[in-house]
Amino acid sequence: MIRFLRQRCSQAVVVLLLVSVIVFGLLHLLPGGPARAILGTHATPTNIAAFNQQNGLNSPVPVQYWHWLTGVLSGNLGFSYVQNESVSSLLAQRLPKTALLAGVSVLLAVLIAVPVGFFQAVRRHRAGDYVVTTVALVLYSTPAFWVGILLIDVLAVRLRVFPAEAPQGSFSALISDPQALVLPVLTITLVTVAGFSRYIRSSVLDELAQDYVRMARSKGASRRVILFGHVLRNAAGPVVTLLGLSLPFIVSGTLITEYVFNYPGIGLLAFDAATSQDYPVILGVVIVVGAATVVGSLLADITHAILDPRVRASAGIG
Amino acid sequence: MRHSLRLGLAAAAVATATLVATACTSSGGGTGSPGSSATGKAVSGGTATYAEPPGTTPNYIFPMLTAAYYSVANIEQFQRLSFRSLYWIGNAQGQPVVDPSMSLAALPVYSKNDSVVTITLGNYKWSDGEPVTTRDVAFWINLLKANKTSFAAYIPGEFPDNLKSYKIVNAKTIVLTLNGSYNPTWFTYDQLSQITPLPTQAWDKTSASGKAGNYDETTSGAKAVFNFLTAQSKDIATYGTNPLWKTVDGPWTLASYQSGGYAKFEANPAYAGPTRPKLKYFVEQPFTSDTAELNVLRSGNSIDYGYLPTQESSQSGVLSSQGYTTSPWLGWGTTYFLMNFNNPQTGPLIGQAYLRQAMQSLIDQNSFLAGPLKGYGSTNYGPVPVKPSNPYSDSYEAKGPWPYSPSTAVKLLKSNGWTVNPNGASTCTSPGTGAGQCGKGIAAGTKLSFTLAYASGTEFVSQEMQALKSDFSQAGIQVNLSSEPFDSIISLLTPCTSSQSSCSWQMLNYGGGWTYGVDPYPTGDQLFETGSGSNSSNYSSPQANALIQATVHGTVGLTNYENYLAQQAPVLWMPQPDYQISEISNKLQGTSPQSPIESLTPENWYFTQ
Amino acid sequence: MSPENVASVLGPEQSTAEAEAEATAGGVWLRAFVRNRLAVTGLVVIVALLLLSFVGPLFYHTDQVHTRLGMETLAPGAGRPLGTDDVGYDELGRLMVGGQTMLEVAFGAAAVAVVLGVLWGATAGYFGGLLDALMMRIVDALLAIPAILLLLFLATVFRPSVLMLIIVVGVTAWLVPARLIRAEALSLRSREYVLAAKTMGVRSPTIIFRHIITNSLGTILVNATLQVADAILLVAALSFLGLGVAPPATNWGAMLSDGLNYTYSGFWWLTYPPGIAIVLTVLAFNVVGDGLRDAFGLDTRRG
Amino acid sequence: MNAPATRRREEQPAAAPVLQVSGLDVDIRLPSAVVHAVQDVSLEVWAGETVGVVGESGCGKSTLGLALAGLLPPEAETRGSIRQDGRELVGLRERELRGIRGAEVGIVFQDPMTSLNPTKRIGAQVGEALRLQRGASKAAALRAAADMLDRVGLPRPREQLDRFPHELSGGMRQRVVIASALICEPRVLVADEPTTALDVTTQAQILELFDGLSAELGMATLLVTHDMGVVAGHANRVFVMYAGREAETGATETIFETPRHRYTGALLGSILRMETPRKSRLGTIPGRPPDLTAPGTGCPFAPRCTAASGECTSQLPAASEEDGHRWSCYHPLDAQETKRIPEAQR
Repeated sequence: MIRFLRQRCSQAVVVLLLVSVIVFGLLHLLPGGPARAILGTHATPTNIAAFNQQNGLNSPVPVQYWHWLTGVLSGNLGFSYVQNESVSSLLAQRLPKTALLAGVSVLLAVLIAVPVGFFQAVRRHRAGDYVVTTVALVLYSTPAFWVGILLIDVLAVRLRVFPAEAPQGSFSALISDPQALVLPVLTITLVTVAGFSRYIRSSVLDELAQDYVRMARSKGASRRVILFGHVLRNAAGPVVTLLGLSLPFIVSGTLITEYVFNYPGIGLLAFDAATSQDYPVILGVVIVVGAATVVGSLLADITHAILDPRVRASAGIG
Repeated sequence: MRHSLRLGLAAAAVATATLVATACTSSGGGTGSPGSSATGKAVSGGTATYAEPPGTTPNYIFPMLTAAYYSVANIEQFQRLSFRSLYWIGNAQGQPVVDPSMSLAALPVYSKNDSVVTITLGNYKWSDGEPVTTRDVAFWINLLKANKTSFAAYIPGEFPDNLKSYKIVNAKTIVLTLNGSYNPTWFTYDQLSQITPLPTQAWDKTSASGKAGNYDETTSGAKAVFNFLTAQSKDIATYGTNPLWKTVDGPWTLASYQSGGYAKFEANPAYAGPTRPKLKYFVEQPFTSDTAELNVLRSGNSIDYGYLPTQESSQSGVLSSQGYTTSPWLGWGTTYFLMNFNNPQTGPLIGQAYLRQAMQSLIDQNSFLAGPLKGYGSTNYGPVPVKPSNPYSDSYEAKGPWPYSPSTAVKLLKSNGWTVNPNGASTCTSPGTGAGQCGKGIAAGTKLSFTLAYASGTEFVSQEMQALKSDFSQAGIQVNLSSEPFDSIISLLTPCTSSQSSCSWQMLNYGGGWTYGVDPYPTGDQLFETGSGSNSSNYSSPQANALIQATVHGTVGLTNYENYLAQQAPVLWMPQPDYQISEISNKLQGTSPQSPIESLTPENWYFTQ
Repeated sequence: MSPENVASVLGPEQSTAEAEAEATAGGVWLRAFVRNRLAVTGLVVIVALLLLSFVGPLFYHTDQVHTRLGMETLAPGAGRPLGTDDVGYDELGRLMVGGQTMLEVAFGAAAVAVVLGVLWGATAGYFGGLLDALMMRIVDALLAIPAILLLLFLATVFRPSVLMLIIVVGVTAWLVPARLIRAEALSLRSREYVLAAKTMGVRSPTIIFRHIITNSLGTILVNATLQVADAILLVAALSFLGLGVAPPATNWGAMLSDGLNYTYSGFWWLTYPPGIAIVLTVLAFNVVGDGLRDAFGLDTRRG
Repeated sequence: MNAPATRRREEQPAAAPVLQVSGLDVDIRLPSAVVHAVQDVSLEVWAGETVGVVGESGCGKSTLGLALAGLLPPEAETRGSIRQDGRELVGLRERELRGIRGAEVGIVFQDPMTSLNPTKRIGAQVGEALRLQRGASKAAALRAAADMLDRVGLPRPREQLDRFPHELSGGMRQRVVIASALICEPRVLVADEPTTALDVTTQAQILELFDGLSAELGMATLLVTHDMGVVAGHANRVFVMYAGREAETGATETIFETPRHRYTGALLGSILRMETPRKSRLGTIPGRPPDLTAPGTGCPFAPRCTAASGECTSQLPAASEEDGHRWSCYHPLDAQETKRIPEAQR
């Protein structure tokens, strides 16, 4: 296990470094380079030249990278001239809100998708499976923003059950108004459940086809014992891995949902930043989400290893 | 999405969207002003929530702001709630004129052939109990003199460059000596209205822990104070708590603020103006999109003062049954889009007045008004709009010299050496500079084809541009559209010469025009004078320059200037959309009139039972 | 029931018999696919949408160049089966034009993604070792960045056009195929015929193309199908965020989000046709992809 | 744990077989076709006796094993009769079958690598049947598991309880599988290719273990295999299956010395071509087993049989019987032909 952890963690560090290289590369991809990114679109060529001089942007690229990286590691993600605030402070305000939205949605998605996926697998190729599969596929195929707007149209405007907008203001205002979280959470959950349940269905089907399931049956285990005593834990491994890997997709869904519901999280931050060409913010979000994903998949792998002793044993895979 | 940005001059001048007239013919503030039909008893207290349209969120509190932050959202709808300027634009009839009762000072007195100005302050107080004095005016002037290039509204040659000296006569009277004679209207409206007295006793310092002094009296001290206040203003997270921003002379104090533009104001009990706030709180809430705002409006009552996206204006009836009143808000400005006179390929074409006039004749303003704008706007054929009602516009602009007429356009082209090729590209078949020929710099075979980049995100702008492309094809003028985010469009807006790569754009429409906020007296000295900072299309006409100078230095009216520019079409005039179609809760009263310079005065608002 | 499911139910014996029976008939996967009614329906839907978009305009002529203000947002009626849009274009004609853009971008992006991913994955998996580790860490790093963020960034740097969308979406979507093909290549490279080719001195690129890629065709085809579906959703999301193609060009995503501006005005013909077109297309490609995967007998959890 | 087993044994009249199968048909419905996997099979196994079921891949022998253990998939349709100690198993509901599986009928599968749940500890897996069938406590189940692991010859059984399957070698795992199948001391044990995945030495050890246990517990053991060598050493009787049907059955010596069915002969003959008989696979008989979805009317082996005549392809041969030796063939092998099968194989 120790060896596994060491190996997996060093892998994660390499990936994180590569993420930083990519972000740094993006910074340099911009017309006008990092100076334009940092000073904003209103910067004149003179401003840019002065900035480059001042910040050593005329030095060799590796040196620049090192400076930038040490800056990022010490929490300096730059300043947003558009928002008039440092990127790290913006992220600090917005990140908890997105974490809440995505966290609740994903938790809910898992809580729904696991039984649904199990149900589908057990009822494979019967009416119940077909109905659920169809619903899941249709949801999966519908653009998230449309799902959100249809929900608003029906539940907020016509029936007036839930507010059409996420709570504004501080984080505490957010959690003090759980009603207003319902629709955004529901949107992400619906879109996510669709993908998750399909995956869990296959995952459980794969497990059900395993010899050990037949072996358990041969010992007189009931379906319940087989599902919960045997299959659950084995199917959980891939599901946990899926969770780790789907973080970026969930962030994408969250971005759209935040836009639809006017939810002040990092997705909205990134969107505003993109439309106002506020590059320090976009790149800040990219690096934070990237890091979160890497850490997320690391945690997922560790959890997988805890669930599945084989993984622990075969450290050094892939 | 309306972008009520007013960008200043320094980097990329230009202002934008909004304004004016309404299709509705009612007087003043449009239809059904809620204030006029009070339905219940006024109560004090409560929180009124105002919806900020996308892209109009405040994020800068120090009133002496740089170009990047220079916007209606920051000035008129944020800073002015707490920090009042010497002269308040917008009277009780919703006209863009000074309202002395709301101003910190009485109307100035001009003497010595309009070269000396005497200003007398009224009895206003800071929230810490100190009176607002001429020292506070001098504080602003000192800061500005030392840091003028950092102030977005600064124009070389204008204030404070045109100020020779000032003299504090007493706590209430200050005398400004100018470097020449100026049109008093212009000077009051376009120069003095920018002066915002600042609390010397609280802000004249160089560090948060330092004591306030008289640092501003030296240039280096003034720079240090400016840098300190600017740095504080960049610490957005402390807006709600920083004691600096709690010393206000306006009716509202910022109580809390979230990045992204959420602002909560608390009534300032010490406000000494004509109307004290009845509401306890005033909240500005940002929205990502028009749809998001409408969703909220449709689904409940959390917005007291919102707006209807133009394309959904048919929802007015439904909202009215939900307890909202529709009230078009007319802004003071003009709408147009730009053609680049210095573009190496198309500059010579744009330089020809007949071609600009032909294009102006192809803009079907009435269709645009009836279609994309759903009637919420008015035709606009020149730099000075007809609406809201104002003392400056001329009847010539009411119909304009170039109303929609494809046949006029075709005639203009044919009579100037072009072979018109409808649905294709017309070609120049008679080059040369003589009468009836294409004109200077236009070779035989030149085709009429332009690229037009417009700001994405506003439904009616996108509709107008698609229709315009279609209409232009009737005279064989090809327009290739591309839509880009607002900010990337305005980043191109800077005067350029044909050799610069930044001059590669041919036509640009950021979806607005000019809001007369900095310059409520609409002289055009910033827009159409050769070389002026916001003359982004690089228009240059000696005759226009002369007409503009006459409005600034003389006492001549605006008529000659505005009519000449309407006729010349240095930009393509577009119908003027209303600033917004406000939807105001029937419970919220006192909201009329809506300010022509788009400021908010929630101190006049109150809830009824 | 798919063959591998039969196999799992029956254990080794019958599945062998079954598989052998099928093998004798030839065209194993084609037969299995055709037997999957859902997948065939999906294929029919795709063909129908392609015909609608690319062949439809030949029979149903509409003016998609000149706007008709005054004729905007008209409800469906005689001569305009789906009404008109917000500048007076015929909505059905618009649906065809938008479908062309959407499908071009989706197919193009899927092609870019698959080609890039296959080359990358096959190379990494075939050579293995340090090169593989490095190449796959790069994939991991890129996967950690949400595609939509990357797209938001790229879309502000490059102007939106069909080609730009193809490249940008393709460039963010190649990671999954890269991973899949790499896994295939890892297992294929130790096969006897690959080893034999190696000892005979066949050059690596040749082996990668002839053996690794050829033998991964099933995986590639399945993934390409799913890539098309994902690209459509991504383009729709981008259009919603205002980063689609410029008018008068359009795509279903842009039409849908334009229509959503009129949600409360009740102009259903502006949202449902493009919306349903998107859902149907994505659904069809997913179903076909699943069908192919079953037909090829691939691991259900991959791709 | 011995008490209930002993009681059961006393109740059974020694004169009756533990397992009695008669006229068993198993059809498996696929969307495209019906596989007639087992057709008209009858056989008996007595307490302490081991019957070897042999045949090529696809001959239905594993399906037979699954049918006996009540583990057929829902797609399968069973007709005929399977009696265990006189109780009819065909037609029982899933719930009732559950009480028999593991308790009365144990099964050991081919691959010990996959037959164990990778995420459960050995002790829990071995003791599972006891907990399910007898409601034993966790501790009691673990104790019994350790005993059973000891009996199947796993070294240091107590230490193994907390280990995971991947920590064990293949042979050890198969012992674990056997232990978990036998923990309730079932009356019938179906061993489906129990040694195929193991190396030769381990194979021998495991098979000896079976011999010992079936005698010790008085089980009726069905040893399903394709390996004639395995059958030769470890089965009392042999049941040769072809295309889902009985081809020939009888005492092991009889089958090996005087096989009558030509398929049996071919099976025995095929061994000699292999250098190491124990590793022999049956795929070396020319031709292919028939398609079980469309059985013909004649002898299923006819297409591959060198002696096939017209009647072979038109009608199923009736069974002939002689001292418990039964075969279905129109042209049974005679003594001359039998002699050509080398002595080493008999």
